[in-house]
Amino acid sequence: MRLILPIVLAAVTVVLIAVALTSANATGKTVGISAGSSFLTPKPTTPDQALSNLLLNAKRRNWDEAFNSVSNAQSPNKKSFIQDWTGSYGSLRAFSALEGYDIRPLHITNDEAQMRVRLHWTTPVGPIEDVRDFRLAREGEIWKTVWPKSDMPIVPSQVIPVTYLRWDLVSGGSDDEWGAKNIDAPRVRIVSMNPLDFAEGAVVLGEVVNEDTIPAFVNVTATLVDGSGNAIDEETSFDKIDHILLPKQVTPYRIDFPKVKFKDVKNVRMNIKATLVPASADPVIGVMNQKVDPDYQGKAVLRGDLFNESGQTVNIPHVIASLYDNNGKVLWVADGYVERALLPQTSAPFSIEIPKNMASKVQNFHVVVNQYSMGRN
Amino acid sequence: MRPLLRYGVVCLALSLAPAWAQDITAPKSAVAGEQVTLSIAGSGKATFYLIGPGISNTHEINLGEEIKLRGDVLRTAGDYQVVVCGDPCKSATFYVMPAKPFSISFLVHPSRVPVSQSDAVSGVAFPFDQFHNLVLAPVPISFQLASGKASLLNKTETTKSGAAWFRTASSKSAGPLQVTAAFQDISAKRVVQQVASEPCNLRLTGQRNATGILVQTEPVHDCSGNPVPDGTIVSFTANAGGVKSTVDAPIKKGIARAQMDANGAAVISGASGVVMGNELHMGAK
Amino acid sequence: MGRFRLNSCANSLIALALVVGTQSSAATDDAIKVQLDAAKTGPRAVEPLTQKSIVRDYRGAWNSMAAALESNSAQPLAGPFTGEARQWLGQSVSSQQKSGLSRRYSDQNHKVEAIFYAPEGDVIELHDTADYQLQILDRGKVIHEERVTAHYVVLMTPSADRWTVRLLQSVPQF
Amino acid sequence: MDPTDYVERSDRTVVDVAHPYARPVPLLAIVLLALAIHGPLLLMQLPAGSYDANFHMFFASHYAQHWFDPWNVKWFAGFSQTTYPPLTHQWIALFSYVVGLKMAYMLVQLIAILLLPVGVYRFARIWVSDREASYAAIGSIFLGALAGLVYQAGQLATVASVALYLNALPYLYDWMTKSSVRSLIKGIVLGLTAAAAHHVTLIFGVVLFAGPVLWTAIVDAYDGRASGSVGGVIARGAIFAVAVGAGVGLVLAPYWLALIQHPIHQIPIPHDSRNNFLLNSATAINYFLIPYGALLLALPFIFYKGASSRRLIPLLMGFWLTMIFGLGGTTPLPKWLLGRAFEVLTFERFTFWATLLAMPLVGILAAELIDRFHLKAAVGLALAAVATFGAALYWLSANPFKPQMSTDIAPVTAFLNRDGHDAYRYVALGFGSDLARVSNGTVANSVDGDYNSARLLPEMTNYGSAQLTNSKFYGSAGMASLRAMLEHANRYGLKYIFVHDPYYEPLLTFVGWRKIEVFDNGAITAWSKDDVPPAHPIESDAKPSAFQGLMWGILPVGFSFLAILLEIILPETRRVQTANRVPVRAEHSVASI
Repeated sequence: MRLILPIVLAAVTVVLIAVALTSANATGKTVGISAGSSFLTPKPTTPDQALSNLLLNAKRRNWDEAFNSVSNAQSPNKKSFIQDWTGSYGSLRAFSALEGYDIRPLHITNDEAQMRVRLHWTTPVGPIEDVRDFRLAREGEIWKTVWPKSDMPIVPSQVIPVTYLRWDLVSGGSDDEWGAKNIDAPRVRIVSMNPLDFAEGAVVLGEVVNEDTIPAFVNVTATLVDGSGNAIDEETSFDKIDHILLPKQVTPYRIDFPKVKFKDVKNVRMNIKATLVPASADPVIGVMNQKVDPDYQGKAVLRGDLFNESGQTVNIPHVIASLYDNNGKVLWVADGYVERALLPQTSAPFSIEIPKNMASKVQNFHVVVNQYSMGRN
Repeated sequence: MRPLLRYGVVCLALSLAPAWAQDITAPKSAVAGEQVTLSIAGSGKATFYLIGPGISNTHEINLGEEIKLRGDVLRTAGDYQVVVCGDPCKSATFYVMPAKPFSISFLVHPSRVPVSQSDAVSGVAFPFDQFHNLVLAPVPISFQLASGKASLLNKTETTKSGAAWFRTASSKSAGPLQVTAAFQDISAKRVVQQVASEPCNLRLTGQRNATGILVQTEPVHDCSGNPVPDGTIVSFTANAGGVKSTVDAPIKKGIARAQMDANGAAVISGASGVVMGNELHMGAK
Repeated sequence: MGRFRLNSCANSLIALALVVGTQSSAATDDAIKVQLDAAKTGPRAVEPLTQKSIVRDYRGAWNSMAAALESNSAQPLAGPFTGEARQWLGQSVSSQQKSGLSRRYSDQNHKVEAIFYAPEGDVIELHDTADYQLQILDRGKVIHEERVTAHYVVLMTPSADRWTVRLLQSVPQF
Repeated sequence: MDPTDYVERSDRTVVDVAHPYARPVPLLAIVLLALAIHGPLLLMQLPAGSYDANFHMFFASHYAQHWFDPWNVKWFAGFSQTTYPPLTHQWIALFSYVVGLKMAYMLVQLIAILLLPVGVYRFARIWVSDREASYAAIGSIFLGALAGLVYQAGQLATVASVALYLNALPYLYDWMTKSSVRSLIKGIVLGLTAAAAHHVTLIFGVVLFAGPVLWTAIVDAYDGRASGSVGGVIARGAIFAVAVGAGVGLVLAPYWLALIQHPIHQIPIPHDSRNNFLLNSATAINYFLIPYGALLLALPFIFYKGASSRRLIPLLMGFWLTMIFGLGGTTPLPKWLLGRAFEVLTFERFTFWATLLAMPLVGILAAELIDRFHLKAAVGLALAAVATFGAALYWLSANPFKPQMSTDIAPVTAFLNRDGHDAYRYVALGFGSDLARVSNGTVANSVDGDYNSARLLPEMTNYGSAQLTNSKFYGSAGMASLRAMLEHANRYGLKYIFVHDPYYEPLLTFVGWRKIEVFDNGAITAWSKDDVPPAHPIESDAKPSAFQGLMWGILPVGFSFLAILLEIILPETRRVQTANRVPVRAEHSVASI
């Protein structure tokens, strides 16, 4: 007993550990900083394993180990390799963390492999999926990933003259005399509203214009009312709107009501709230080369390039588009965040997916660009 | 049971109250901020209560003596209840009326108004005394509106139940509109910004440069000739071979300009609000 | 956070008791009857939805005032009152706290007439003929009770989510 | 009859040992040692920066102000504090009237720490001699797991509860083996007091701590070392269990009612203690290496010695099972045995319990080493203990999971407390455990909170993330939860958001919040949304009745007073110490003489 029991317990422990290691999802979810390294890294004897090792190390930000699994380690320097993963200039990628990935082989030979990876990023503005193709090459017994050269734009030094235009707001104290604060809220108007059922819920979408001569901070709220006059749900335009509207500017808006169908709705109560805010007329971002194209999966996407006409870096651009039918009615409002920062006088591509059932009806579109610039919002 | 008993006792006391109430002599009404003298008949000690808007006092008093209520405890207009509890309690009520007008609360709308709009500007005035009580007695309020040196309105309205109001049109030229409500030497001033209406006759010009086409408007005015405020968005659209490029550019110093990325032949248009500008046909580079 | 003191606990217990007491004795929102007549209002007509809001919020204001003056707590005044009304009611509460007095309003009926509604809808003037039972209490003991018919001039202004009472001034008559 | 006597008869011999280490270390000296080690650290308020300390102080603060009303509106738009046993919080609340909230926390933590070696000593004596038990008690003061729980995790209730529980179990043993009614009463009251401090400890303690005690009592009865039969022992164990079960049902009735009404259906929240430690070095260090420390060197001895005696096998099995649980997802056993509860529990406490269960065996090891190597062994053991404790303290600042540096929350609370800002609800992002400090400093209410089990708002329970303030650490789930809450800001009167991590700024910008103020040179920013109406109370069926509030305010703390009273009026009968007769292991005694 003196020896048997310890041996049995030790053996059972080892077996249990082995079972845990061989079971699915062994890595589990990590909370907080994805730190530390694995005690057991499998040897990259297959393209799949090699890419998995690279992605796991990238996920855990073990840059040394990740860079070691790159084939052409001389070609990209380590700094640009890391920058590819971590982003730069306060872009959305710089705020993101790799949360997961799905690897799919496209083409594998004895010495080369082409893999397609769906990267799942967590970002401050919600989860983002990024599809990326990787090339791997065999080096002796192991496989390594061939890392492409970075295509980050290089901005030459230059001076860009700017005529600043901004509105400041002076608000008096809370004990001001009644009537002394006679500044009205900006005058804004909902120019169109289109309720429709979509996927797993109801959607209200349209456009809003600022009819005033000062900037407005706008939020659109919609309340769905049933036949008895009771509110079924109330939602806001949230991030499907450009909240700061300069005079005469138009923005699309979309309000989603998950798990509601319009057959249960008698009435939609719209409420637009506009407030005075300090605002700037810069930066001006042009939306160039807009066209609808199919993507690699055959889905229709609205593509184009954002061009930063100003002299300041836009860290996170957000593209919102109204899609119109041939009568000029807003069919859908789609949006997407651009992962790369928009440096002064440079372009960055964007693409927004158009729902399958609407792609054929879209005749025209209106794209607006919302933006987050560090320290200026 | 106890509340019922208490209610009975109070009712009994109240039924006796009128006889005692006559022992408290109070003015029927007083003026806010002014002293009031009460006299309470009887002898011996009693507890004196004063309950009114913003005040709730209790004192030990000698019955038969006059009680002077300082003006600073009677600043708020309204009804004041005096209760004197010897054995039993007696009560009386008096009103404090607002003093003479001291200030005017003046609400003017809107704060920004397009030029040449009828019934676009309105205002309401409420006269208050120095203790912020609404003066309900009729007060003639003089409303004056002036845009630059031109007077738009000068009329007097007498308050009804404490309120007087006006409504009028905006002038034809942009700029500040001074709005004043006055009574004797008291006045309240507000400013309404009169702004240009919709842009009128938007004209575009463009020229090719190294990176594409630089397009800009001529100075943008409304139909009365007022310059449209800076910051107003002009949307430029370039169509080149089925590919569209757009730039929302703000007017700066009267002109909006944008750099369009188009190498081939392009048709460029511009719009601000509901107003469309001319089309520019630019040849290929 | 600083240290807690025994008296703060005692105060909180007393406050709790008062609130419980208030809840049991003060008139509930629905028990206050408010009738609004907006037939002769000018220069702007009172919209039906606004009429509903005015009735709801004026009733709420009286309920809060009654609660504040009975429990001697300024907290209920925070939402429904603003400006001068809030100020003198706050003074009333603190004054009552010092003197140990309190007021109890019950069985309230309000006949309200909208007299003036500003062209831009940013202020409404009401004349309220209020009828209620008033008790004045000294440290919980009723020292005076009467049925009161009072006249109030009221100014209400819209705020973020409701109409708030800016002026509540009693007058001998309209 | 003293339990150690049985051991003497079975595999020990009594020898007359003259060397100075042969005597048990007096309990008072052990308690003073614990005071000397942990007292200064607590006076320095070292645990104030731990994960849960502010949470405990927040609960205590509510009891200090609303003793009989467990409904707290400051978090989650209203939640019931009956979802967490109140004893430690109520004691903090009581002490806070005298020494302030933070020092009250330190004081209650100190009491728990001082009770722990006493409990380990008494618990160990079920199996080992007084001397070995005294070494076990000393060892418990230096446990890396204890340091981790106290100074890093701030698990006050776990420490307090297990300390009380260890003190209660010897009474259970005495009751089962000697039919002592006095022990029955004291055991029940102490058991209920332990339950009032922490429910999870009680539930798992039944299997992991009480199980070995029951098994040992049965072995003793079977071997004729206990009065009565095996059936009698089992019957008495059952009586104790029924009494404690009924008592816990009563004392924590509002807790059970809350749990029945709202079972924990929320999406599981990831926790690193559930991971496979072999796949992440940082997790392995944090949850295995540091908590065990030098104890890992003793593992072979623990297994060997534990298996060497029929009386020690229950203890060994208890230790092994608890250790396996402490390994989280490194083995599948916890998940198999716990099912869905695996996703709700955190497992660092099991490692702590495992180290406590190992202490009696470590006590034997220490005694044997000292008997053989005298001063060298004593020095070596002391160094190992100090190194274990020191490494745990070093890990406080070296580990990648360390709580953030304390934030200056004064401008935030000042903002909330002025100009009617408290009429709205708020969220503080990137504040970590300082969220509770913000809540303590203001009368304003939040939709967030730092206690997962009390969350009922669907925006928080549907996504598999914990606090909104830590949203980013929960990845997409956390950000989805935050987005859902921001989408319904108007519903909850959520107008103000304080940001202590620029990570959240892009989201706030895009969804319609505006930066309105900057505090602490930009370290914290305040954001607002203009169209949010003032907050109104959110109706909840989780609000406990006034009667439940009364029970909650009286029974848990009442039983702790009763336990103190019983220790005073029914003191433990002193066992007769025989001078110069110290039990040591037979086989080693030859070598040590």
